[in-house]
Amino acid sequence: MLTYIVRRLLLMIPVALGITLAVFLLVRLIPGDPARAILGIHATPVLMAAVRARLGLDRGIGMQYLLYLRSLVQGDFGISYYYGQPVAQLVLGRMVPTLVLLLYSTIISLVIAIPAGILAATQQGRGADHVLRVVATAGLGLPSYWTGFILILLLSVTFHLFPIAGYGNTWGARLYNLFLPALTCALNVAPLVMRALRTSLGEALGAGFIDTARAKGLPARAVLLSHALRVAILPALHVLGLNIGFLVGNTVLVENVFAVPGLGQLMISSIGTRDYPTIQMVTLMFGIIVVLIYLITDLGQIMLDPRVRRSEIG
Amino acid sequence: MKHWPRNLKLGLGLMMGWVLVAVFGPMLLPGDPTAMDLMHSLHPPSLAFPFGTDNLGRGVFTRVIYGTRTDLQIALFCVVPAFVIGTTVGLVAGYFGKLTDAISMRLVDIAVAFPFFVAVIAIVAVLGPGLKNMYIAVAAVGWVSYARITRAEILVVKQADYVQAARLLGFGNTRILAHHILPNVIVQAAVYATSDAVLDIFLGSSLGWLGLGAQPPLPEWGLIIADGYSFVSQAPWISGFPGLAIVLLAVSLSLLGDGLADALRPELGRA
Amino acid sequence: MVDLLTVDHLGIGIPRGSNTVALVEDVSFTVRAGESYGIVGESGCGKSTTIRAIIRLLTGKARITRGAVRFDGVDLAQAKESALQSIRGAGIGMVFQDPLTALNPVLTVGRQIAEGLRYHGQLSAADRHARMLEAMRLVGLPDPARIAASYPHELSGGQRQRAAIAIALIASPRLLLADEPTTALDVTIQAQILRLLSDLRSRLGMALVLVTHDLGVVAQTCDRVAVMYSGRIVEEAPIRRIFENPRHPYTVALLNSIPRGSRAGHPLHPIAGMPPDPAHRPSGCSFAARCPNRQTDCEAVAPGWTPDAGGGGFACFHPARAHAEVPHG
Amino acid sequence: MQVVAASLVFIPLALMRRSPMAEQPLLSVIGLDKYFPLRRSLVAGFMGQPQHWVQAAQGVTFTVARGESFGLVGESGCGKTTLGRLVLGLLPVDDGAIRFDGQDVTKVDPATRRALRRQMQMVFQDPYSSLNPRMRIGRAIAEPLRLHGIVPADQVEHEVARLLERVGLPSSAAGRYPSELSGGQRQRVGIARALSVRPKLLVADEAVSGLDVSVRAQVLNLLDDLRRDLGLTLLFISHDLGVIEYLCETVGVMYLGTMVENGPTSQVFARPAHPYTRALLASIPRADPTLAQSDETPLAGEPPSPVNPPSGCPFRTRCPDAQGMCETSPPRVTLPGGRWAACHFAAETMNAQLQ
Amino acid sequence: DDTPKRGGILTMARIADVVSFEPVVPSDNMSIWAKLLIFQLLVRTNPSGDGVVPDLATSWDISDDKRTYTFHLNPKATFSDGTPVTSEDVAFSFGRTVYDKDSPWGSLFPKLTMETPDVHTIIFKLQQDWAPFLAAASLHGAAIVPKAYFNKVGVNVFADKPIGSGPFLLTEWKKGDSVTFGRNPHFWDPNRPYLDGVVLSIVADDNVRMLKAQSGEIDIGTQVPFNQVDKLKHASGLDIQIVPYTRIDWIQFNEKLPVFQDVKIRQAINYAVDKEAIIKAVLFGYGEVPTTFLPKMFMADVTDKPYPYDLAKAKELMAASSMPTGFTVKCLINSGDTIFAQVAQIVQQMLLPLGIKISIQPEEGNTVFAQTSAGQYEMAQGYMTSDIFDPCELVAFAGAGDEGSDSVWTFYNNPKVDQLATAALGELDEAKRRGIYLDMQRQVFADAPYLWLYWTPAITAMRDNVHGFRVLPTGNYWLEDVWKS
Ligand SMILES: Nc1ncnc2c1ncn2[C@@H]1O[C@H](COP(=O)(O)OP(=O)(O)OP(=O)(O)O)[C@@H](O)[C@H]1O
Ligand SMILES: Nc1ncnc2c1ncn2[C@@H]1O[C@H](COP(=O)(O)OP(=O)(O)OP(=O)(O)O)[C@@H](O)[C@H]1O
Ligand SMILES: [Mg+2]
Ligand SMILES: [Mg+2]
Repeated sequence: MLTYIVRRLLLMIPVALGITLAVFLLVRLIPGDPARAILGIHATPVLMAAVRARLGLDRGIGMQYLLYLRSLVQGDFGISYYYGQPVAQLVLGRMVPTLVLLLYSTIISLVIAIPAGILAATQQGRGADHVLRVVATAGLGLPSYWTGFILILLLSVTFHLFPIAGYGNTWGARLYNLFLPALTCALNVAPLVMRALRTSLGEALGAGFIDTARAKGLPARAVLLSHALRVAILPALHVLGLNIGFLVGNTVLVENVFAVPGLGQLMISSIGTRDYPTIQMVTLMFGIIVVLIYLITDLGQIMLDPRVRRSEIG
Repeated sequence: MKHWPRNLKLGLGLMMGWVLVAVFGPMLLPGDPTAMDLMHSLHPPSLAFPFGTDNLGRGVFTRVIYGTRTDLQIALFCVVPAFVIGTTVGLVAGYFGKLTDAISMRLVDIAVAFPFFVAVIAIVAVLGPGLKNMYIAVAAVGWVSYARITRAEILVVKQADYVQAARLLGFGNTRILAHHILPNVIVQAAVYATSDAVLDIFLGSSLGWLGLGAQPPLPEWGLIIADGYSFVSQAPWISGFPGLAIVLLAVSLSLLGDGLADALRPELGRA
Repeated sequence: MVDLLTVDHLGIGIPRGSNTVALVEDVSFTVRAGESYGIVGESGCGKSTTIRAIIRLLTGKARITRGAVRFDGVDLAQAKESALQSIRGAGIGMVFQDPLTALNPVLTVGRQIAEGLRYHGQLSAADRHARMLEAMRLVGLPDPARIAASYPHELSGGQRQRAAIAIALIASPRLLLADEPTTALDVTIQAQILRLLSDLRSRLGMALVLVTHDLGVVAQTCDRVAVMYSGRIVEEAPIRRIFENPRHPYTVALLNSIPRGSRAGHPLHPIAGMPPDPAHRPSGCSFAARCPNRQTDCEAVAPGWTPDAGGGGFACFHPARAHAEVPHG
Repeated sequence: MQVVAASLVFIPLALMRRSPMAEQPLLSVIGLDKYFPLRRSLVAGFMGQPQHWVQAAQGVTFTVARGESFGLVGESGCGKTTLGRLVLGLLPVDDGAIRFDGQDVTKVDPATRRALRRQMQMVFQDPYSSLNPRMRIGRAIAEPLRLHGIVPADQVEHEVARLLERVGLPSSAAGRYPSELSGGQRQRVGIARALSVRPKLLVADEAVSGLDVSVRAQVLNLLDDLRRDLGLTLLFISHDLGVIEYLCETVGVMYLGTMVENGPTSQVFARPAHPYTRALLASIPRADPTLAQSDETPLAGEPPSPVNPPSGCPFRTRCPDAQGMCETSPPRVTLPGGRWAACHFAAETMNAQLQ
Repeated sequence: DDTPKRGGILTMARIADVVSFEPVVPSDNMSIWAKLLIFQLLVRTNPSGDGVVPDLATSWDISDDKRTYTFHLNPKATFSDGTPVTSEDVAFSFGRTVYDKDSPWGSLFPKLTMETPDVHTIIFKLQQDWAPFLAAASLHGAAIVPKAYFNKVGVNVFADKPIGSGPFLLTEWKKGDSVTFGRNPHFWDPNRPYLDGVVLSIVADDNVRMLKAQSGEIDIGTQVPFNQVDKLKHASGLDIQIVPYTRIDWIQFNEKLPVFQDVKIRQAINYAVDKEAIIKAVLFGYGEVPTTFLPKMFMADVTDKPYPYDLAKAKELMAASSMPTGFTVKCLINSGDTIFAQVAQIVQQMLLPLGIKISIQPEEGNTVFAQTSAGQYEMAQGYMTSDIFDPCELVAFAGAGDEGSDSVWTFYNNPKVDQLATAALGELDEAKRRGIYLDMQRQVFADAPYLWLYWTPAITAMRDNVHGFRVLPTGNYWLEDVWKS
């Protein structure tokens, strides 16, 4: 297991390098001048040249990348052009809300998707199945900022069940505050998981081992939960893992609506201010989050699936 | 045709309906989707304005109908390039394996590491807002899924006896790829494309909201929703109807996808 | 011997559109306690459907349309799900065709075997574990403790099939239904499994219904055998009679298509044509179209059951000639 | 056609020295080795852990005469398919030679190999995966005809109908998709497709294992007819001894990547010389209830892992007669009747069968 | 009950985060308005936006030649770390504002010298006549910081952990989420502030910010979207405060383009656009048609309405122009700005009768700014607000052609305007100065380098238990008088 993780982490190195290069180039291609953004309306050519020199923007782009890599290795992510502070400090502070939001919405997705998937799979082709599928598709297609706001109107404004937006100071308050944003994200992801589960559970229920389980005289519930679901959950989790990128992207929007001080909000605002070091690190962090989540889901898969366990780790 | 699964027939029918709306709807409607009438702003739905009007007095109905064109276009232009690039890469990587495979899969790994949405936002920020740049951004990152799907399928199909048979019969690689492998792997990608299209419409409307996607006054559902967003409680019809349209299109597409998947199963399975 | 299982005019159908397609029609047979009963026939003739119907584990939308399945005096065809649950496993054990898919890939083999006891009787976990090891030893699985902790994919085909048999046996059923238990296996392993089934039967006094398409397997394992064709039993007889004096032309044809020895001595006589689609069975004898003995009456009505002296019977108007006496060899 | 295999000498060098004028075998396989690398992790590679190999073929040697039907038997996983694929050139060999029609196909240039390969075709075990599900039967058969210009373009359709007829299918089948055919019918299509390029050698890998008894009989008869009518040579791979006994004049018995016994089928089956062959024959359920069930106890245990084959005789771990000397490699014992077996006690075992 | 009560935390939601508490540099409103809670100025803008009132300086003397300004500092004034405020600190702070190389404010001040005869007195000696000196002294960029602390920690730390003598002190800054202020225990007035603290949280989404105000999750929501004002006015427990604010919005023309060198075309456009209609449709009536190129502020009081909606006249001008049949032009707008997107679409329609076809080019905000300030645009969205009440800052920025900004990069350059602007700076007589500015504003308006659209007020939603809150014309708010009941 350990060697497997080590191997996966080693494989991440070229990927991480690729990410840094892509991020670096991408950010440099954004039109607009950070010097001007920093100085605002008071920009004069002299002031701007000074700022550029201070930021190292006057060097060749290759050199800039090498310098960037060198400082990355040293754990130095640069100083935010906008806030004038170490980016690392700024970005790391924003990771927590985003990670919490991600985890939270993953849990909510599963809480929604698993029963719905079970219902749809066991009722396949019947009324409940059709209704669930239409609802799921609707959840998939609607923009999350809009559903988020509708949820606020419904659950916060009309029924006063949740705070409207914000993050909160204590963990309790945060979990309470983040419920709606997490739900909003989950509404986009749960349908994907539900559909995957519906298919895989449908398949699992038709598999030979289900007959074996029933032939043992197990009650229907035990057959469903401890046999069919155990197997069917794996592809569903795989789909969840594959769509983490989508979920992560979604947080960008949702954080904006719900005023969650996370990476997504930071990303949008630093694109606005051409805060290169910040954009670089945010995107890098997003990349790392996604890669790590892939790793985690793969590990989860391995833990849950003895078939992969051996072939992958061997 | 008579053996087509019900989902497929339904999905195709609905999609055909959408295409008809997109093609003929604007011809049948007298109104201009961008013409403002400041005297009639924020009218609730009525006979004259079936879906009401927005704050600039434009008929939401007219805009939604015209928007069908834009949104079908988004679905098409986002999906097709990603599909073509992705399946080609997947095909080549999966079939030839070795170095080609290793290189393209590392590329895929990198592209996958960027959350799709984040990457699209970043790229659009680089290229400038607008649908055209959104298409470019989606193509730049969206091919990855197709490449993965196709490659995974190929690795299976490549081993199939009928491909081995084709080799034995002395067919060249191109022929085997085009006639024996492609038709059998493309389907999974096509099924995925239907759900990808839903995702792209979602993306389009979100980018519209961030001001990076379609630009006013272009009638586009996501943009109409965004326009109506600030009026949700006052004039819910502005964002409600295009929202409904998105849901309906999404349902049509997913029926089509499910139908395609159903249609292909019995053929592959053991009859 | 007592009748343990009586299948009585069983019909199984599947709804298609507004009508029902009959997969199995009018199947009757009896299995006595401790007996070994074989069902043979080509692929698709309804063997699996028939024995799945016995413990009501039909696939898809297939349903019992008529008839009764009496086990121990209970009509399983009418029984409630709860009643079935207590009979499955404890009264009737079943081994499914494919050992690869018959085991849950994500659960340990031991757990899957022991699980059968959980809902039958009140054994403690330790007792269940002991019984599990015992059952594994019984089916000849080496090193039970290790194998119990393994996952199915870590076992060979033969080991998996043995595990599947252990699952079926753990609650000591009086009847074992085995659906092609050896088709997926190597011959040497097949021989092991067949030997095992015979041993178990004589040791535990358990009745066996063995479904197969391999006449060789039936010949070595069963006391009586039913030949199915297109959803019906066309002939039933004690094992030797079937091989030595087959009466139904289909049985004759089936025996003729088995390669025995080298080509020179035994030319193969395949049956021309294909069995009818269950949805479009002819009104007369289903085999008529392929039958060398076919006459006009065959196509008009389906032949009824003709019992013969040896306790079996056949459904044919123009059967093969009966030998006066079964020769001994 | 009478078979000459019995007169061949089973020594590779001698075999190669034979003048080409003499009845040269169509196929001779000499000392063929094939090992598959077992996947290992990157880290393990870094750490210098040894690479494991699956032994799929080891020193396999045999010849198939023109027009002969050679049967290859053995348990699942012993390397039969691998051997078939090696012969067809679908897998690269690690060592050894495969002479087809006098040329070593492992050493020819790719173009020649492509041409040679067309003379060897394959009928696959699984009739469901051997046909492209999205290609009509007619096209599947016409494609090679057209591509290689085997018949003039305007006669392709006619040829397709002829081939279909040859394998006992109506010409209307050309318009169907594989999913519309039964297993036996598909298998015939596979045969027709293989015949389309007019091969000399047909490798049938478990070509009838998936079929019903009656359909199997049809296909067996068909293969036999083809062999007689077209002079085809057949390499028939199966684990069904009944079928081999019926169809093949010569048989090779494989165990764990090695060939353990080879000779005329009737003799081998009547008096097996290798204990594994003996066990195999004893395991066949005979469709005759009057035959007392063989009292030979079935082989104990499972076949050993090909990753870790036993030293010496690969069969010794399951062999009832194994002795200390079996830990050294068994000799190839040449037996009367053009037979050999790889066992120290081959002669004794064979003679014991006489009683 | 009108007597202020002590206690309570005021929560206020704004659309963006503070960038920095560096006292001089930041020019974004979120930073400016937040820093004014912790720093004192020498003097500050009065609520009516036409003069100054005491802050750190309790009184001041102006010499007759108006070249010497003597400020008397509040002796009780103390920084939140307990050190008293001295004239030394004032001189240090002003020194940075006036002379520092990073300071953008140098041009607001004349050449001057500072003297600190005692700890509570500071004297500014101007080297030239400089009418707006008091206004300049009220600039947020001239906030008073403790010299010793500043020099000790350096500008970067100070920007993150500032110390001032204002009513509040910074207690926590959760970037991207909220800025929290506590009461300054050393504030010179022991009775004030009434509040125990202030939380400025960030809620970028307009809808959500208003819902939070409505539900009482926050006390004050700034920047009420225009379309919600009427609705919120009727919301229970909520007061909507609408006050004049120094902001003007426009679409600017790039005069490097030949078409826009033609004043007739610029005027025609100004006539052709019905600003009333825009204000009604987009701002829901919460705006005014500007009568001058400056925001609605001190001395920006041209009362003749120069460009009423008059399509006939516009057509006439157009016909007489260099492009009588019209032309096609691109207009850069900020892609995230939904209000302006609507305005642009309306303008687009309204100019069609003149044959002017606008293609709207939305770009991400920074790109708009970058392209505009580089002069690479044809038409562009723009707006400005003033940091001080005196027009001199904006006149230099948006009217004078010889200053750094080339009249907001319109490249509008009328020597007469420049001349008047310079004259106004040195004109010490207020009436005369007003006259000069009036002339100048009329001139700029006649030259029409912009399409002026509207003046907008500051609209704030606040709970009805919040008392004493008022947004000043400069956009900021002093919270020491605010209390909650
Ligand atoms: N759930 C079902 N839905 C539709 N058709 C079914 C179903 N179950 C069985 N059948 C059909 O019923 C017929 C009998 O099938 P069954 O599996 O009983 O045959 P079998 O004799 O066991 O064949 P095999 O030897 O191939 O296992 C077949 O034609 C099969 O296609
Ligand atoms: N491509 C491959 N990579 C690694 N190992 C392989 C590969 N192909 C076959 N093997 C291994 O080589 C051995 C021989 O396999 P092969 O398929 O030739 O056996 P077989 O005799 O045809 O078996 P069966 O009767 O099951 O078809 C097996 O252990 C198999 O797992
Ligand atoms: Mg069956
Ligand atoms: Mg094989």
